[in-house]
Amino acid sequence: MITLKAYLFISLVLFVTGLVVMLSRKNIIAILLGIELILNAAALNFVAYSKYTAANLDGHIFALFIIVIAAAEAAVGLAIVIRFFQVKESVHIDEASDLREELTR
Amino acid sequence: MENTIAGYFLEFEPLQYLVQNSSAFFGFDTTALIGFLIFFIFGIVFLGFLATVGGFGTIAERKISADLQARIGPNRVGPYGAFQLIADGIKMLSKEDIMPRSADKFLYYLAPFLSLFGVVCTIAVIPFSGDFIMADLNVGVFYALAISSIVGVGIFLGGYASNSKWSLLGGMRGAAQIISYEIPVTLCIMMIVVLAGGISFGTIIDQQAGMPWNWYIFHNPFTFIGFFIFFISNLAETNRAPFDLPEAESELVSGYHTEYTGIRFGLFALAEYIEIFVVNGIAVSLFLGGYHLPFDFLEGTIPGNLLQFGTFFIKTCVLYYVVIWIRWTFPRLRVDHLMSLCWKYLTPIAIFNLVGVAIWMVCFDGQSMFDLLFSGSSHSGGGH
Amino acid sequence: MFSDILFLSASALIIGSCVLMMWTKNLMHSCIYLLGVLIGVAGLYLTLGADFVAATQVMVYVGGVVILMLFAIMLTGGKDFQSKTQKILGLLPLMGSKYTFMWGTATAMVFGFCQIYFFRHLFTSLELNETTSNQYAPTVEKLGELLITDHVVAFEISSVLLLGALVGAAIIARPRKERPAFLEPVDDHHHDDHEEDHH
Amino acid sequence: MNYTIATIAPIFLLPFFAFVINCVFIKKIPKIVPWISIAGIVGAFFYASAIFMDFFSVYNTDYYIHKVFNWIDISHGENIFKIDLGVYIDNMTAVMLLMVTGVASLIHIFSSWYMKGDVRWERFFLYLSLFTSAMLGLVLSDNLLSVFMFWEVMGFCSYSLIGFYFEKEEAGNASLKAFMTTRVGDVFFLLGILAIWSVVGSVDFPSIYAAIADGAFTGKTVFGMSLATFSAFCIFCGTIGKSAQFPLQVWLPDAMMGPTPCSALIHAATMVAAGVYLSLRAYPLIFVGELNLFIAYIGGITAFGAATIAIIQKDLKAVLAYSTISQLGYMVLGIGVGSYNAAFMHLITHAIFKACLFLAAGSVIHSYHAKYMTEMGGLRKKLPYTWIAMWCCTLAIAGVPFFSGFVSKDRILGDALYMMVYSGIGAYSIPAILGFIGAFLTPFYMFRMMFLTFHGKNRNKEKYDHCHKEHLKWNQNVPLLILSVFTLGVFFCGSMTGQGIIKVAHQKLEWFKVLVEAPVGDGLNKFKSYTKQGFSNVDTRENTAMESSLYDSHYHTGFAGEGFDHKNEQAHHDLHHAHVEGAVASVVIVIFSILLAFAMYIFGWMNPNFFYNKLGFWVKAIKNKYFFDWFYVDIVIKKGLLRLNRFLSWFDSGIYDRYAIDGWATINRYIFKASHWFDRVVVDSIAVDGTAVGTQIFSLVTKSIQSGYIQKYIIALVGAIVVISMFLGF
Repeated sequence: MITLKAYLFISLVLFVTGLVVMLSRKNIIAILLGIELILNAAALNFVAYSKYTAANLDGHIFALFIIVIAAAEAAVGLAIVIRFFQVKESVHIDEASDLREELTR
Repeated sequence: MENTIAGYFLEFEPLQYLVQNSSAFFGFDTTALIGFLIFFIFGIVFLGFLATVGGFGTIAERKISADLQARIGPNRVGPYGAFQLIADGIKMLSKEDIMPRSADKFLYYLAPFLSLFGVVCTIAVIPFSGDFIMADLNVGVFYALAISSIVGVGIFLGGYASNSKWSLLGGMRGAAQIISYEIPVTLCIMMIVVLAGGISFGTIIDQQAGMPWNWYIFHNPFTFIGFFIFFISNLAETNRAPFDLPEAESELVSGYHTEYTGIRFGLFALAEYIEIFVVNGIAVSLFLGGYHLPFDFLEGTIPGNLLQFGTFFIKTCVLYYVVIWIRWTFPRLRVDHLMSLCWKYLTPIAIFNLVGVAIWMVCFDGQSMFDLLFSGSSHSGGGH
Repeated sequence: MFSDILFLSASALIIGSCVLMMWTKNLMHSCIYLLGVLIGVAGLYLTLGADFVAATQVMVYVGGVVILMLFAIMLTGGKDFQSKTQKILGLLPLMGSKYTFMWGTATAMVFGFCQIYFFRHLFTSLELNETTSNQYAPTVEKLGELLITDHVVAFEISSVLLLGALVGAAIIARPRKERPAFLEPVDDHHHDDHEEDHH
Repeated sequence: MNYTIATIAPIFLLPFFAFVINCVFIKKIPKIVPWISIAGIVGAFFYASAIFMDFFSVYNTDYYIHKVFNWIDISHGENIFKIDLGVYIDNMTAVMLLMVTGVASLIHIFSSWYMKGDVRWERFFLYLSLFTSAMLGLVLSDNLLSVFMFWEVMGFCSYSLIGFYFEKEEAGNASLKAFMTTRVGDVFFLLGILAIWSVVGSVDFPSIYAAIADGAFTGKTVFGMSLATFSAFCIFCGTIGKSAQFPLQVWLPDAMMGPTPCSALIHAATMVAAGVYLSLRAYPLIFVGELNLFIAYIGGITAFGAATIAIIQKDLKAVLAYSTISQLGYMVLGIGVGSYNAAFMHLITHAIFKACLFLAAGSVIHSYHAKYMTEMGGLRKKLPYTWIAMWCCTLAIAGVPFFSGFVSKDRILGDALYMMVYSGIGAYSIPAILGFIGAFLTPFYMFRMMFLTFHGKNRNKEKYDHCHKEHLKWNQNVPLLILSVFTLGVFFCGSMTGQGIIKVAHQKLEWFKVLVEAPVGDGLNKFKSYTKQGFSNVDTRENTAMESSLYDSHYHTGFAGEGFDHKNEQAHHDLHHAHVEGAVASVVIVIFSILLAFAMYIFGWMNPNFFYNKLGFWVKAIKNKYFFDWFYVDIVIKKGLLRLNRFLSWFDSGIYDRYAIDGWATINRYIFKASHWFDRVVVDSIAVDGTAVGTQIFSLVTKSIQSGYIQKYIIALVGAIVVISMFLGF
């Protein structure tokens, strides 16, 4: 039978994949993709725990709100990316460092 | 399992016998396995049926357009050209499969299948008759809405992967259009959900049983307006004229499937024609009483199911005819007009309808106009 | 049995798509693999009996987020880049190489090991009711009730959040030639005009 | 009748809404402003009529409505601080509401004729609406605090309306004088409220009555006098200020600078009557505080003194102003001698006939374009309707039998006579005698006014010819005629004298005496068991069945001093005697007074100037209004207050500024020098700069962490998660 640990394993795979995508890519949109993966991992955990440990549907509610927030985050994030692209003509993540002090070293 | 077609067929004796024997043989309960098999078989059958429907859609398009333009149309293959679809299918399969050199191979191959996948998956929840429904999910309407949005991804990818400017423009237009017009569609469906008190197709259709004045389109003025908004938005979602901007022949050659040939083009075309059938089926289920016959004639028996299937099919085909009729009657819209129609007219009206229906539910306790006019009717539309 | 098949296929889809997502160099492909992941997660929700959440997942992600992502990738070129400052993240791999995969696997192993090792007490102390896991019940009505009773504040706030995101995204992404008005230096001439209008 | 907020509140709110709407429209659509005001007050009149009809149909002294809502509640545990606002309507309030709304409606209607085309005439209606709403709010109020608030709003409206023609310097001065003079009384009034609060813990009337009935005031003293006396005195000082009693009567004659309708409404019918109304509300307190004699003296002196001044006035409105002061003095005298009912009846009757008189005077002044009686004469041919109305009111105020003024005033005089002769308290004789002399003077100056204005020969031919003949007009003289109808005594009393020389059989004609009962003795005890009701509740106080003996048992509610055991046969008998004698005496006095007036001004048997010249000093005193203005301005303010101010100013600049403040400044300067050095050397160079340098060094170390590379932050985040999970896991 499928146990809770199986879901947690899948969730861990999702999380780590998201982490790797976020860390290794230099495109801002790719980082947003990674964030989506991490959010999915969290939502999956919620639903799985809701089924296996609790008798209520609060985990489902949390998953729904995570989806809502992910949608809002994606919309605003991508809008920012497109604006960023209009200004900088690039979506390289290291370009987004205007507020940093210029390092002389 | 209970609300699915597998559950219906598992009640037959031979299959139960098979289940018992195989369980004894394998050593575990094989009910699910047999159900899965039944699903599989029915999936294949349905795919064939849908391909036929889509094929006949192309024939119908050509014959009806010919009729409207006082021509004859295809008339060589079979009686009245009825087998033209077979000839077309053979032609498409035997054509050379061309791919542009600079195209993105993976996406280019994937796009038509995604498009068809979104359409075919929707069929699972369409109720053809009282017992003939693949799966009466308790989130049926929602599921149909969700899974049909994959079509938009397919169209967009098709446009992008071809690496051609016509395709790209068509794909972008298609995706934008589908995303936008999903909003009025969803709001209209919300209206029906508010009336019926559930989002399963079974619940919604059972509320409309009986005479035509129990249909939700005649329930109150808001649903009457809502049906037309739903219908118009569906035209746009399926990229049909006058909203066929993604494949506008005069501007974009052929839109997102410009570069496709052979069976890949065929899959796109098939997806479009099946989608028209599917959304019309949803419209029939939500607004026009679905499969229900007056007086629940012969309900529950196999002849009754066939009659119900016929009812559903005829209603859907009437709407199909209207869709084709519109295509050959109205001119195409401009892109900005298309968007302003959606955001400035259909969406506000749909929101107004939704609020209106909610107020109607509160004020008249869910009774329809006919219940109010001829009080004492046995059917009240309230799902509370 | 049925849900086992579904679980296995969905897990295979997820893991495969995850690996490919890390592996591929093309962002567009990566986004399509993300689509596979999301559909797989929806399948997992189905095995968990969360039909409404699964439908919402497909609706929101596939119908909205992924298409948005595809649009954005297309509008911004869809290339991935190399790190400009090798010195800062010199140890991290470049995209699309074998190193990516290796690094991903290594990170996954380290991180997973950490998590599993440190939380093992929690696993053993949990009271799991895995015996009732095959009882499916419709969740839509209950979810609806919960949303307008216990979680109504969060529900309303999320509606405000979505409205804000909608307006904000529309305003942020709007193409502008000039700098925004509030960034303009204060112009004395403007003041004079204003006063003249008053008189 | 079920009383809810919707049946009571419109009485106050309709004029108030009229005011608010007018505030909006006054600049844009000034034409509709008067009509909105009139609509507001007429609407309030209908609501008030409904309430009055309900009370009249119930016909029970015990019937009242008290509904409250919580305004402030900052109670915390044992410490209770709670203020309720509410509505208290008993029979007196119902009558008062009907009178105020009715008179105000007619005055509004009259104003639409009188003020038309005047400068700022829309603003006049604005003030009028605000004033009316405040007056109605005061009448409806159930507690002294809201009474005080509305009282002040009325004071403001009075101030604005007196100074309505602020281009004239006298008008501005008069408004300031009115405002400042009444303020003296208001301060005492506020003190009185606080004193009552300190005992009762609440300021609504039923609670105060209940507390008095429980004897809460006994034994408490303040400043060496009884607390009841003190608080009653303070409340009564409010009355002195507002009702222009001696010694604060100086503002009312000057208040005639305002437009005549406002004089009719504010300075004759309602605002000045509000002072008497307050004293009536506080009557149990006055009774407990044994302030009756003092009040009787104040009333008697005012009634007599104002009447004497009125005799020689040339200005038409001034005569009416002094007669108003005089009549208010009668009301206060009535309170002093314990005739509660009669005082209130005089308030109502006086409001009606004095409003009518003022309106008639306004009609004359506006038609004739003159305000001095020396220029008038023979106007009855030009202004016939005004003439009729004014005669009715004159007969009423003069105390001619069958008119309302006779009924009410005579009962006050009868009670005064009783207190003088039969009660055995000799001190009451002076107010009583002053009251009777005033009753002699009143017909004389009123008839003089009428003769000079309407009869005899005209004394200014040019203006006389210029004056048009009067026609019946709905907003000019119809209100006057309506008001003059109600000067008939039959509306108020079945018998035409105080205690019934001529009795009418029908019981309900005695309604006024029966319904308004003084809250002393048994009438006070009923408040012991009262309950407040919220506005949402239905009125639950059911009335006990009206007993057939009600007429007899309450017949003598106007009896002087309920405390004097009115069940005593002897006292009852004496009272009858006193009233009969008083009635006979006052009729005789009135006849002589009228004859004197006829002799002087119609037949010319006696020359007024003869007397004028003979009584040298007395006339000089009267001419200078008994030197009150001179006393207040020259003695109190110029010699007293100004000198005090000058001394204080000298003290402030010479002593306080020079030594205290400048000295302190010098000390500070040295301290500042020291601290400046400390600041520069220690704080700046060591602490501040040192911190800055330290921060700089620290930031050089730490800023390399903030690299601006997002992924580096993510790595740090993941590392943190791992560390935290390590802590969580172990």
